[in-house]
Amino acid sequence: MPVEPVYRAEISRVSILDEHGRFDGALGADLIPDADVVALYEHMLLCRTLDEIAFKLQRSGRMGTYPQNMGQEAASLGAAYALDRRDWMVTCYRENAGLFWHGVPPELILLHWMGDERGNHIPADVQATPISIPIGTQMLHAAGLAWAEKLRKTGAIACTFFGDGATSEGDFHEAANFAANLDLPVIFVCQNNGWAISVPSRIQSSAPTFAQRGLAYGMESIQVDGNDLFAVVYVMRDAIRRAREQSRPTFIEAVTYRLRDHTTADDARRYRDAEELAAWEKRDPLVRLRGWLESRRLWSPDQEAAAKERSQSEVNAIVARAEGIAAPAAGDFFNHMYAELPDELRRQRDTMRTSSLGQDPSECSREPSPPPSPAHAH
Amino acid sequence: MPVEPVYRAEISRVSILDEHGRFDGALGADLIPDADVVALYEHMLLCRTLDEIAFKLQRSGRMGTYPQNMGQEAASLGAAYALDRRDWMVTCYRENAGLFWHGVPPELILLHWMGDERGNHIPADVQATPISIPIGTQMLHAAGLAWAEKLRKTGAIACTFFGDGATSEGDFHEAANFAANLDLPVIFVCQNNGWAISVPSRIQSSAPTFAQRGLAYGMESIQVDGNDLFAVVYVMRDAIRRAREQSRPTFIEAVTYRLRDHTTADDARRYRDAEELAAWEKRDPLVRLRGWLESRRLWSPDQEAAAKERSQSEVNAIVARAEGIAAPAAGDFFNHMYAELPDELRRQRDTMRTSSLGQDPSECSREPSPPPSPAHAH
Amino acid sequence: MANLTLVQAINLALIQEMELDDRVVLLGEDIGRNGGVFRVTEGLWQRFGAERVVDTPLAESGIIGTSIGLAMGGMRPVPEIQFEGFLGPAYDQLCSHAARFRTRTRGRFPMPITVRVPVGGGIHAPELHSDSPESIYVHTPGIKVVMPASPYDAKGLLISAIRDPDPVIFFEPKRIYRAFREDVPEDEYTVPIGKARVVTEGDDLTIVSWGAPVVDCMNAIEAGGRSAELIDLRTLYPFDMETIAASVRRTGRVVIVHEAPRTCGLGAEIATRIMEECFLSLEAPIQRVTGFDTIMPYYKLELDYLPGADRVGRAIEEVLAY
Amino acid sequence: MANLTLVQAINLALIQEMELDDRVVLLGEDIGRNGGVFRVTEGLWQRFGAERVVDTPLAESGIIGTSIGLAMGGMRPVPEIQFEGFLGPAYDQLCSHAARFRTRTRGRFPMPITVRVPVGGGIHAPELHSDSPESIYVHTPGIKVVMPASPYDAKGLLISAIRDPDPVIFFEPKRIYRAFREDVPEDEYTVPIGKARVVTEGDDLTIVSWGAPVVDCMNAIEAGGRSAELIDLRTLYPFDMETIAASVRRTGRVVIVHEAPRTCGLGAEIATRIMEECFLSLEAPIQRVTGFDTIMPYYKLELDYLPGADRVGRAIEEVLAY
Ligand SMILES: Cc1ncc(C[n+]2csc(CCOP(=O)(O)OP(=O)(O)O)c2C)c(N)n1
Ligand SMILES: Cc1ncc(C[n+]2csc(CCOP(=O)(O)OP(=O)(O)O)c2C)c(N)n1
Ligand SMILES: [Mg+2]
Ligand SMILES: [Mg+2]
Repeated sequence: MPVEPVYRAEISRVSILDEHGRFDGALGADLIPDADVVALYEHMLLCRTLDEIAFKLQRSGRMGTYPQNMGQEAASLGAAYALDRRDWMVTCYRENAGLFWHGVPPELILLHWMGDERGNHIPADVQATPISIPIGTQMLHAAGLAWAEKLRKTGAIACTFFGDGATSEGDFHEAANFAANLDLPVIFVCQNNGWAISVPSRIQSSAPTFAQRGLAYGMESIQVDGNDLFAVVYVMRDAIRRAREQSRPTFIEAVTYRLRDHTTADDARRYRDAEELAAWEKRDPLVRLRGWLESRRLWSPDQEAAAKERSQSEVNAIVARAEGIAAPAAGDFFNHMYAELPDELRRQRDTMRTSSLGQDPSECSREPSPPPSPAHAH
Repeated sequence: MPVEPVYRAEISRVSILDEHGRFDGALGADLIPDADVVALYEHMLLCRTLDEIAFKLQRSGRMGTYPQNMGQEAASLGAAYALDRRDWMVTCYRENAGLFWHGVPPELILLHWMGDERGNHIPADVQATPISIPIGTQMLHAAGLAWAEKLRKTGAIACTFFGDGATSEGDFHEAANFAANLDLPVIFVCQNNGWAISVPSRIQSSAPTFAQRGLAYGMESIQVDGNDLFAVVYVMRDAIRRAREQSRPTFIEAVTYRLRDHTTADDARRYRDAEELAAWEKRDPLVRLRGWLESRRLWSPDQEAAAKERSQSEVNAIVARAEGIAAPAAGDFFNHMYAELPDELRRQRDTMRTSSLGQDPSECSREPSPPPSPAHAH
Repeated sequence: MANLTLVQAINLALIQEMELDDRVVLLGEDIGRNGGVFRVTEGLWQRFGAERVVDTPLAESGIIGTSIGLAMGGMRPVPEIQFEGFLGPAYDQLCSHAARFRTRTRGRFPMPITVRVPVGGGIHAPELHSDSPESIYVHTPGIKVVMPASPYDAKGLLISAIRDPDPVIFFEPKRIYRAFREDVPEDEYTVPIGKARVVTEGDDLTIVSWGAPVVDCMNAIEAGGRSAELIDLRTLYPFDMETIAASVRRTGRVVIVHEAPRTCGLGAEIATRIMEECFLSLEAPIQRVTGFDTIMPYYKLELDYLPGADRVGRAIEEVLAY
Repeated sequence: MANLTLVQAINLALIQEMELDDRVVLLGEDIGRNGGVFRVTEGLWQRFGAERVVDTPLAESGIIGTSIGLAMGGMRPVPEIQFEGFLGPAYDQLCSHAARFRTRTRGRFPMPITVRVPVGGGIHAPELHSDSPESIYVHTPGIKVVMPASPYDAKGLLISAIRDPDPVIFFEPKRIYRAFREDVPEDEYTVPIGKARVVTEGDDLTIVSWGAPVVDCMNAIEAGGRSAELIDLRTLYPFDMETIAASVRRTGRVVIVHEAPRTCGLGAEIATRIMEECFLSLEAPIQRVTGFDTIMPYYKLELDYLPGADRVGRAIEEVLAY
């Protein structure tokens, strides 16, 4: 045959609890125990409260640039819920909800945005990498982590998160390609929130879906309503099985939306239509989940009020912990450059205030400041 | 619907003249005038002769490392035949056949492998970029060239060639993504020859085809028998139409095979099975085309013998031209660093033989050596 | 004559070069409708259209790699890399390709590309948004490197860079984007690439700096009251050794100030060149006041890292006391 | 004790470290069945299997980026980059990530990665196969840079690098891969990172070099008959200033020799450090014999570019004549 089909593929989209409150019992029943849904909702509330307070901290000069997560809580949280504690979360900066659930102390994330590297000192028993600022770079680290776990036969896997914009970077491609061809147990979750700062997602991909990026690698690929916690858990479970049992990767496009500015340094009104925003406000994952809970009498206005209050005071405590960590000592950035400080660096450190040539002794601190030992998040 | 298809795709494979000599009249008739098929076959013969002689030049120390093209002549030649002279060819190093057809003087390619940059001075009226050694880097240049032609509304397009290995590089991904999302008139031709030096193509992609790489970008994508000149011309014409009329890119996987070592520095017996090689020798594009010509009485053993002799003497002349170009002057590498040589570089050049500090005048040549002015290839 | 910030001066230069030469196209992330994250390209998308002010996919290698193709195809691309930290993914296309195309093709494919990049620390930015990688590119043959320290120079140097037939990295010190204003002619003018600027004349010592630290040097001189000749290098490659050497032969004492890490920074090259060319004039070791051989810290400590006026002042006293 | 080439010494070190520590895994292009394009990993795939000697997809950023993940996951990856020119695509993962992970996580994620890279010119290779980019990485905080010039050092330094808890770029001067043999102990031993080697002792001048040019310096000294102290730096960051300064304080005259381009090369840093620390001992300007500020030419002219024994010899005479 002169023209002969040699490959066929299809991308599906999964939705369980849609924006109108319709719930698919076939897929959704018994997916998450009711008590867990309540806990997950409360966690989302906490994260949203933290998000709002972080915004205010930035505006009042108590924190640097901060990227609000609002509207995207369901995707990373659903993923974290489906993962084991032993699995790695390798994220960028819009996965607070999932990271906190996975065990990253929220005050560390605040500390990071307060301009302090100690915010990246993830506790040793939490399998997460720090927030990744340079776009598209962390997926390779996830592939390598998954590879290490495979070599060490621990059964653990890695799950990495990134935006629609990140899929344009070459490193995304290399990560997916390594994962597919070397059979690495890693899950790629793309949070397609419609925008990369001011650039709409169609500039990142003019294809009908981002999910089809995965087809290039012969990878199992799927699109999911990223504002639907149930659907996210559903596709994650499938991907986790594939990773753990077959050591094969999965690409998940979670369709969601950034309800706020890109960061506190941005003004989205310069480039985004009010109608688009309004349409997505109706798809808010919190509102949706609350509706589901209420319709099942698992949640009441009183509970809501109480939970909000709890969130508020919990976040206040988190902020207090973050702000309570004393500033690092002058010259602390010399420490941890290497396992052992080379002589020349020691000289630079010890004379940083007194001499450009370095013949003089220093007034600066010589010892590394210890990482903060934060209380755990949940 | 909770699980709903949102995208479907299919990759086809095109073959017109297959390895058993079967010819598909529906697609193949009137595709290439008989006289052109003869000319194309003779051109392939010339290229293969040059390839063999280049190998010998390397073995006898008259040339540096050289990558033989043998077995892959049809893909780049079919593409070049379908392109206009105004279109750009942006290649790596296994596209001699196409480059020579497009107008690149063969002695320049030899000069390049003889360790002389002047082999990259493509004549001003030839739309080709020099051989690209660093893998995967040239496709972005092709995308940019296509973009420039689009901005300048010339109607010209770009066609870029690369190997199966090259599709693993992040730059491939970025080039394809720019082309798809910015609507650039560029054609991506992947010569999947089964190997990247010693690494089999399944390490580059574990998917059933390389063609499906293009699906990631929503790009028209197709697989073709790369040893079938007719089929290559067929898919190229389609891609050229899409580029010129719709300013849309196409991804073409040309399935072929490297019949020799990766380069003269390689020994493929270390990693390749003899049976695999034997199977592919039967699919040799030259043998196949000659069979077709003979079956149509367009070619005879006498013509073959005469053409071989012509090739031989033509290649001898090419080699003589390449070897006849005097070595560049000492220090020639300073020239062309910038449009105007900065003072410090002038000082380095003028004292390169006499002084490490550069206070002394030089014995070195000061003027740039002119590029060779070679006779054209066809 | 208008009283402009550095950002405004660059914006004006871009407008004027785009008006003058329709081969000039801008490409980058968020430079279109949004006018750039620092608003450097504010209004240009509206004025010149989406064909000439192009929001690209989020891919720095792609931005530089397609700029190479655009240049080969007869355009004069002016790509923006959003922060100097994101030159990293573009390193290969910039240093192995843009820098080499002219010479590897013996002049057949010149590369008239101007890569605009905000650079340096001091604005409380997140990680990889505050580095000073200029020495890397100074060490890379085939590229010119420019860094203005004033609005006037920014406009004139950017116009020179865009017109230059070779690739230029145009570093924009973000700390002083809006720090002060200066009279900038409305007409087009050029400041030549390769020429330093003597900011203040003086007899006791020579200070060489570039970018935002030039302002720190001015403050240190004012505070210390010494007669210092301050040279703003402006072009980092090829740099103006003539002006430096003439000054050092007169003063015999030198302080070099830069934000980049010390080891193998451009300060080392300048110091070595001074030693090579003014050996007998030197009355004291040359002092370097620089960033340290550490990662630029997160912002709580960034002022510790940056060579501020204090450290410059101490170096001046040290070199004079020798 | 075996009489080995540099390639063989490296091969032996890899075998021994892999035997000793099963966290050590090799990854790269063509390193498996084929044993590497220079045959450095010859026999290892057969010996340790495809799980520990891994042919990766053709993607350098992927090789370094996954090495970072492997290191975080408790392994000790030893990636190979096939030629120094292909460090370019890996630049960002190497310099913005591997180099920074320890410090940005305050020690939580150390990066015990050893990146093996053949380096330098002189083997008639095609473009981007003959460069000397070491200064770029010396300037990049958070990385250690090592370059042996002899089989003995190659084995001992590679073992140190693999055991080092920080990222090390291990440059292998390909020109001398098989140029000569040396007695190399069969047992494991380490050569410390950060310590130079005094190759020949001497009184009239100090020569500092590293990698393949060390051999050119030896030839120049032999030909010229001067009493030169030749220091093979071996570790380029952090480099052994103590040994250099001690020698220069005795000789007062210095020649520095490297293949990399001159401007902002490591030679500049060493010269500046000598001036800072031995100012009063210096009796002549320090001479640099280096590659030029040009693209490394194609091979017809590569010997013009490389600092051969002739140029070193002339510099010796020049610095002594001053
Ligand atoms: C390599 C790199 N290039 C550019 C930037 C600047 N930048 C920060 S966020 C961003 C957009 C990211 O978009 P996306 O990946 O969709 O994530 P989102 O912010 O929408 O969650 C850009 C361009 C960066 N941080 N890193
Ligand atoms: C960026 C880069 N990495 C590595 C190499 C070394 N190298 C040269 S050719 C080659 C294999 C290329 O394979 P492929 O793209 O399939 O092309 P083929 O040689 O099979 O035509 C490699 C790894 C290179 N030239 N450039
Ligand atoms: Mg986004
Ligand atoms: Mg191949």
